[in-house]
Amino acid sequence: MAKIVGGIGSSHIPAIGVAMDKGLEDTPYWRDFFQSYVPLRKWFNEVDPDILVIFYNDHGLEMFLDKKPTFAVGTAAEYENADEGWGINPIPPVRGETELSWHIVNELVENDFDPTVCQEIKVDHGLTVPLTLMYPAKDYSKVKVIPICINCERHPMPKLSRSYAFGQQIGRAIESFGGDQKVVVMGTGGLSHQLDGERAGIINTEFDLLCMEKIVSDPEYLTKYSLEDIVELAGGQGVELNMWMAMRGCLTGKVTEGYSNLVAPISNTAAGIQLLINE
Amino acid sequence: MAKIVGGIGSSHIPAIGVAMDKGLEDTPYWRDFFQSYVPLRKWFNEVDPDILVIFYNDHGLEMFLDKKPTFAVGTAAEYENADEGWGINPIPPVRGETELSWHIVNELVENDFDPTVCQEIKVDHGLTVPLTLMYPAKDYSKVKVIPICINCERHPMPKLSRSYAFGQQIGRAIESFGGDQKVVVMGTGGLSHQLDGERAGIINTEFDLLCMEKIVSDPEYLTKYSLEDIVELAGGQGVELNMWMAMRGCLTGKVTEGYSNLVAPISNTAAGIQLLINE
Amino acid sequence: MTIKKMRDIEGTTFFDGPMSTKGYPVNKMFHSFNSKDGRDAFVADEEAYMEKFKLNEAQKQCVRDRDVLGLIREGGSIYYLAKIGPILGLNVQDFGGLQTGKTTEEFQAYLDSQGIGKNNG
Amino acid sequence: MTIKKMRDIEGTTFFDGPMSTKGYPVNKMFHSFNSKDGRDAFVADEEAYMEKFKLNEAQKQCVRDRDVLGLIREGGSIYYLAKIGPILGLNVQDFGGLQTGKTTEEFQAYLDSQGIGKNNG
Ligand SMILES: [Fe+3]
Ligand SMILES: [Fe+3]
Repeated sequence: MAKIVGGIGSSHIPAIGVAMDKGLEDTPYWRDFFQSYVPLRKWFNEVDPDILVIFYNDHGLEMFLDKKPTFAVGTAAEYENADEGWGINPIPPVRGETELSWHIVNELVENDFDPTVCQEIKVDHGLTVPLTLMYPAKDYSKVKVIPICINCERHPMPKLSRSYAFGQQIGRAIESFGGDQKVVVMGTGGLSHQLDGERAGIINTEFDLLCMEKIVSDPEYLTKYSLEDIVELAGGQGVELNMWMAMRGCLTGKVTEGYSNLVAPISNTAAGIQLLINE
Repeated sequence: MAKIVGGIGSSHIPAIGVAMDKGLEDTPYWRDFFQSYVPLRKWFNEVDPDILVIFYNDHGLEMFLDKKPTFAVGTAAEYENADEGWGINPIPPVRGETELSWHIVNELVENDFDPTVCQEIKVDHGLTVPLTLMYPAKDYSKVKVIPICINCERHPMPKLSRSYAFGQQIGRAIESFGGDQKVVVMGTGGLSHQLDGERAGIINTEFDLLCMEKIVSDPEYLTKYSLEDIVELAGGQGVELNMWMAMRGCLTGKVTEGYSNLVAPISNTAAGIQLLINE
Repeated sequence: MTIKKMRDIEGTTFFDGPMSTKGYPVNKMFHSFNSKDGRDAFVADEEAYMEKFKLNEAQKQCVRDRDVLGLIREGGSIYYLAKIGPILGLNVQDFGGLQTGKTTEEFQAYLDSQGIGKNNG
Repeated sequence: MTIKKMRDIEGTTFFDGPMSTKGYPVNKMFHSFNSKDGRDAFVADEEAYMEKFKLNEAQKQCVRDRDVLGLIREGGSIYYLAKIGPILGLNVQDFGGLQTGKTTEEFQAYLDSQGIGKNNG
């Protein structure tokens, strides 16, 4: 059976992509952030996963308001990135994994989730930045990626409890898939930040640290927060915590922390970096 | 509070639109079918609803496989119809109802449904044919329409139990909406038919009559059927029963049958026509 | 691999995930027949149009042969592939006949044999 | 009408359904800035481009004034409207300053004051 060996929490902001494009990793502003990926990548390279499931949100490349899914699951054999207007260079196409994707979709629908199923979508920086952080040389042609998109742009958004349950169902689906594939799941985005309004710029590292602690030991605890609570505590875009909850939901075994750091400010955000081992 | 006064089950096949375009309503082939709408329209005109919620499936106009929702809810102020290649004349734009639509979406997401939310979509014959059957003179400019689309084209599709629960949640949302709007819900499509394969042409009027009986008195009974059962019993496209289940789910009061008929063959289908009064 | 296999029902192909992966190019082409431009371009040069949508050779041959059952086997969904009907002057009864080895009249007679409710007709 | 009202949080506008209805034209315009063609067309003739997307007068005036808070009030979502940033040479710290009445340097200092984890920097 396929095995989920671990989960990674990571920021996905465009500025990271730009910094990598420009080779700024070792500048004072970026050094501590990129240093945090050294232990993550060491583990990741040793695992050398066959399949990478990436929970992300689409910031306006593919999932526009005309037809906006709450949850979308990619089932394509390949995904393209594209110009988003931010000045990040689009990355080469990402390989998909159709078989496991369809298995996940089947299990989701069988268990009363209502995903939008995507056979042809472009993936935005929410996915490409974390992918590139794992493969800085962009040598990701071997790994198969399953993009799973969660609405974080327009209320109503899925509750933390729903994203967690969504992840749990996906985890069960993966673990019931025949074969001996090694799977890593990524929850991307966050943590505390607010881009808009007179309150722009708030960061709440105390709350972020609480989230990173609870996500290891007691993720259910976090489902007590409504998204309005999250906005109040962690800023308007703090709702990207939903992707971390879905990632954590996938880890159905005994979960321990392999690495953890919080670096702020990275652009307008507190960037959480976390490795969860699933046994 | 808004009040759901009744539900209507109706076919939505393109051939009906073509027959109306060509004025064939009183020909031997069509007479019994169109006669069945006389009592329906009498009731409908007396009710003169403010809002019409139409459960339909999209047969390949807007919801293509590239990004295919399990459930999609329209929240736009207007919807256009368009050429689908079937030779039906596109109908003039349909008015939407943004406020109640958003209220429905809020309540769905709050209660662990995962709809795709549509602020700009084209609606296909699955919606326009039933609408035109209610307004044969196309004088529907006064009514506000909420399109709700269910995947009936590609497996996995929502189970009958899920579509029924989806309808129930929408019914509760509508009935909790402030105002004194009269609402009618329509479940469209079906009943038994199969368009593809060596088994094309099967119709099962016995099963259709059972469905139409149970949908009045005991809709839960029908949730015992898997979609594979439905395909076996009612043909590959018999799964459009999902829209009838969602419609029935909306009716949270005491439900009685106002009218019922089954006419076959209409094109390749058995056409169910049913009025359910909700008190 | 353990993707759920749908029930075996004679003469019936479930259009499920794997079929939808297989048939994506051909369904995308049929989907383009929503627009008059798409229909006209297909009529003008079928081969070039199929190439544009990257149909595989088996799918192309089924289109050339107007082989409906073959198209379904190659991942075509009836919802999209039926959009070729109006281009070829075929309705869903013609499609029914083509798939069941009947003439259109025989297929219509089969439908009629299952009829109900046409008392005033 | 009884659409759920989101919690009152000072300086924060929830981009919810009614806001998304109000802001649809302006967000659709910003969304078009994904493509170079869209960005170039906007730069070439802002007024014509806004008209094409049917912005209302209030929305147009906010665009003319580069009034970010105004755009949010008129239904703009930060996710889409930020795409005007690179066109105008503004990054998200500039946006932060514009919205909070700070210079970009002051806004950056505010961010820095909440910093953590930059020990090797
Ligand atoms: Fe983000
Ligand atoms: Fe249909």
